[in-house]
Amino acid sequence: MIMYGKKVMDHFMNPRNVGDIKDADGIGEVGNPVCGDMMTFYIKVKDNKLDDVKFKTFGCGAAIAVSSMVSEMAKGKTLDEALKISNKSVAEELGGLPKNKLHCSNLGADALHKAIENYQEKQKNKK
Amino acid sequence: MIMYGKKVMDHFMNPRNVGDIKDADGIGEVGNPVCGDMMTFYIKVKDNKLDDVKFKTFGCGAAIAVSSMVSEMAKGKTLDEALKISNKSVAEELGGLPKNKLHCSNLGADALHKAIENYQEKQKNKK
Amino acid sequence: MTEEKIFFDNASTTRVDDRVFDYMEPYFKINYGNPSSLHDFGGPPKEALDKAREHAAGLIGAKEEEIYFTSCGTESNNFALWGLARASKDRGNHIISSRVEHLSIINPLKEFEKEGWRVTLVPVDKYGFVNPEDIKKEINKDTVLISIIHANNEVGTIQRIKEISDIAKEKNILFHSDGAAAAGIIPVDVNKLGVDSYTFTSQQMYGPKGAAALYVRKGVRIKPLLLGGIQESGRRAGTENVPAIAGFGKACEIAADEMDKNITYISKLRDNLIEGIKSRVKNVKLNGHPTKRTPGNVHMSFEFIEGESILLFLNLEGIATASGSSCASQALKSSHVLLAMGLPPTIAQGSVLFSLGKYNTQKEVERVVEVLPPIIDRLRKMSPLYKE
Amino acid sequence: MTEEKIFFDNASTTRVDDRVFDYMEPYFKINYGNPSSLHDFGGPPKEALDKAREHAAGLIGAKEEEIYFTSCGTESNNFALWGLARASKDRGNHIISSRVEHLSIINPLKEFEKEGWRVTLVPVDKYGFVNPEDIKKEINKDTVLISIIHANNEVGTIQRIKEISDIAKEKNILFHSDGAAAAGIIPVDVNKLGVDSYTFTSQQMYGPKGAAALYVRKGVRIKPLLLGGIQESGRRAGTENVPAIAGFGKACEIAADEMDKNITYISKLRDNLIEGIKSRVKNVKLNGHPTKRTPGNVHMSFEFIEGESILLFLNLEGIATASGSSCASQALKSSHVLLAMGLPPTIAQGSVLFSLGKYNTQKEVERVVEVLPPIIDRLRKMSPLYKE
Ligand SMILES: Cc1ncc(COP(=O)(O)O)c(C=O)c1O
Ligand SMILES: Cc1ncc(COP(=O)(O)O)c(C=O)c1O
Repeated sequence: MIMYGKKVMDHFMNPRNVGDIKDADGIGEVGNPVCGDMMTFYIKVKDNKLDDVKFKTFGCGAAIAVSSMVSEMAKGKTLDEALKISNKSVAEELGGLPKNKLHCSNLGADALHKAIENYQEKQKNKK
Repeated sequence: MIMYGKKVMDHFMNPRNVGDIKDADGIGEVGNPVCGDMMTFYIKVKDNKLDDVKFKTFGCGAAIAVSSMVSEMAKGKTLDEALKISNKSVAEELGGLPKNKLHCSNLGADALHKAIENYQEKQKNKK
Repeated sequence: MTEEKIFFDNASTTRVDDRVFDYMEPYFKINYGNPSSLHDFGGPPKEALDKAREHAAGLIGAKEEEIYFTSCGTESNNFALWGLARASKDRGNHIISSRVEHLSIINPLKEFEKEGWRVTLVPVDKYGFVNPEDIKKEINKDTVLISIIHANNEVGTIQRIKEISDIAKEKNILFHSDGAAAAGIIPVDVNKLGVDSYTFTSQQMYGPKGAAALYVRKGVRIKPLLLGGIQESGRRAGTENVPAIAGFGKACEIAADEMDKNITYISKLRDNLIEGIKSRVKNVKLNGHPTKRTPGNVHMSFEFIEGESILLFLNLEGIATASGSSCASQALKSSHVLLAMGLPPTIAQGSVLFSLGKYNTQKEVERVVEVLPPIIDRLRKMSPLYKE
Repeated sequence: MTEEKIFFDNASTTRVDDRVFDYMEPYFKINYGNPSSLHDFGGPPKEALDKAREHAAGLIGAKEEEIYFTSCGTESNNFALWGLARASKDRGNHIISSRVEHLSIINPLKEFEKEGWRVTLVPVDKYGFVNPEDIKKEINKDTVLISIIHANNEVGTIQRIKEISDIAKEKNILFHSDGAAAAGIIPVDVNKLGVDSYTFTSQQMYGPKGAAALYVRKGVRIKPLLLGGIQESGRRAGTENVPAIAGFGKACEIAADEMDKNITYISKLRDNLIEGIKSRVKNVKLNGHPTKRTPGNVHMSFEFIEGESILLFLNLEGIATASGSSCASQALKSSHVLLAMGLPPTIAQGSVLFSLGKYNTQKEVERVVEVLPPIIDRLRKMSPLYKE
């Protein structure tokens, strides 16, 4: 049986911040359906802070819970703080993940970081 | 479980003609304890007939039952008739033997035949 | 959970039939002897083995002395491959099998390759069928063994075993078939199938875990896998698992008796489930062949979403299913069967296997048909691949 | 039969403990799921496996992740030999074992020889002891594996495993011990014994048939014997026999808890039986070591007569025993253990093994002591070897 903890199950059953942002300031996409999981993160940035974070995820229970947790952890943080969200901290916040699902926590943090980088890239190009 | 039939068990539990004959006319011994079974048959001959037959057996249930059956079959028969007692007929008379015990029926007939031959040998030497 | 739990995962294992359990129960504490013993305690266990052998043979049209009991389907398959191949290694070193075999065939074959054997896995079509002609093409003078699964445990496809065995026979090549997902479920006659050996297992037919069998045609040379005492005529050493084998025998007897009834009943449930889902959910696909499939197999792909998350939501509703998605597999690999059938990765990832059995009911089918659409909907709304 | 039957054949298998049976029962019809399943039906079986692993490890002082469940002692032994030897074959091709191993060691080793391995079976003394020095002498640069039985299943001799494992360790050679007749019966600590792998089995300790284990020390490389799915961390494929493994775990727990009590109780019965027989029957011999033997083992030879016929007469009295005579063996060979100990053939042929267990009583011992002398007498009177 899959050994997801209570917190993982909560985020899986009631994921926070699901959806997309039409006029997102940054978009980050990782994974692909071939390897099982795919996540897209959308961010709105205001005063160097993550004003809004949304995601869409194709994947297993852990992937969905991780996405939800990452979005919640990121919201309101400065970009620098958000970039420090690590897969380890995500797994910890979720109260742990089964060993063979730990890679999912990588994906979540990566997708967020990609979205931030995408935003920063755009800002650079604007200048 | 050992699958001895009713008749085998009867001869094993109540073997006929156990013992030796002090002044036997012929003695036949086959087998040895190394291979598991050993039988000695003793005969008394009168008017070319087996007047008395006795045996001693070291061996398994089948070996004891076979010895008993052979002695019973032989008693009263002429020497020629007795020599015709075959392992097959012994097994049949016993209502069959488990496959891996069939060799025991060989031993019984062989021991009897040896006793008869021993008698015949002696007779020859007397002449 | 308020509602009764629904077990739609009969392909992974089955509930033990009450009659089977009652039959095996005395062999734990009363008739617990060792069947090899010469004393009376050896009697009832020995008789139980004989009876089980009779029923196991009866189920597949074999003779009793052609049945060797093992501990599981995996052991039977390993035994067949190693035993037949090693007994034939003076004749060649080539084995043919398919891409849709169970791992208990695929993984030993990988080991064979490491030991110098050559292995060819023939492809399958989109329904999962092996084309007998493909096998014929691969045969060469070194081919000593062909192994093809009878009914597929994932998508339920039933192979044309007879056509393949005809080819094997013509070329004088041994032919094994893995019938773990077939025997007890669909009619099996090893003589009509023309196989030299055949795997079947208790836990797929309402018998206990821990017992299975390998049929080996009389006269076929096979080396034992487990060596030791001379149990099972010296072909499978080890104290026999008497209660499980007794239960397996009983399960075989019941399966044979009630085969037609079960097939009719379960097929109807299956068709209702397929229709029910199709009528309520868009972008679904039935995997495997529309008709040439085992009675209880409903293997469906739900586009744009991933199987484990469907399975989890169904589980929250008390409904037990399986999935061929990589996330749902302990090895984190998509089902090799689905990939061999050419399913695009997203479709393979979105698959759910509902496997029905004789203890399932129409009410359960209806409940699943009702509960499933909102789950699919919810997950699709979350998916980056889905556009409304 | 009027009297209660007496089971003095606990070395061949044991009655399942009531507590064990009650514990395993729910896994047939209620918690029947497959432990690999992701849904809730997979939960209780998975937990049962975890718990069983904990107790199995606990019984022999191992860590949980060092326990691999198998189907029987024979499988564990075959797994250990093939798995360890094949994983080490780049280092050499020589195996050392002894002449008093169980057939599930001896017969695989014969197969090893056919495959090009060299096998040395060291001799034993009259008590059945392997001399560690004999092993040391046989070690050469190609030696990769030593396998020595812990407690002998026929004569009960307990080997000096620690001394042997010290030698193996010094020479960096893998060391397996077959503990099927030891674990659960005498205290076992794999770390104190210093073994790299260790076989133990359920049906010898009041657990069900169909479950056993191989302990493999962490870090030791071993190849799987059964390949397929990744059950048992990929080292033993096949759907787990959950009820049997659960019962095995319970049996291990009980055995550990009640070890001291059982040893005291059973040893007393054993000694009373030995004394009783010796005082009533002449020309008997206790085989094996007078004190370094397993608590329930009474292996005696009755001169001038043959074991199967003694066994049969005892059976007619409702008393179940075993014999090392060739007639009593299905292969029609005298026990290789007795011959290795140098017993003259007549003595080996006249042997009877009374193996006592926790369900036996002093009353049963007394009954056997009473019933046996006339049987021996009767058979001796029938024997051509006996002179009064
Ligand atoms: C010492 C020993 N090793 C191995 C075995 C083999 O066990 P099984 O027959 O359960 O496979 C036995 C059987 O009783 C045994 O006594
Ligand atoms: C087709 C097929 N073959 C082999 C097996 C292996 O059986 P087991 O896991 O009982 O060893 C299975 C298992 O379910 C199967 O479905």
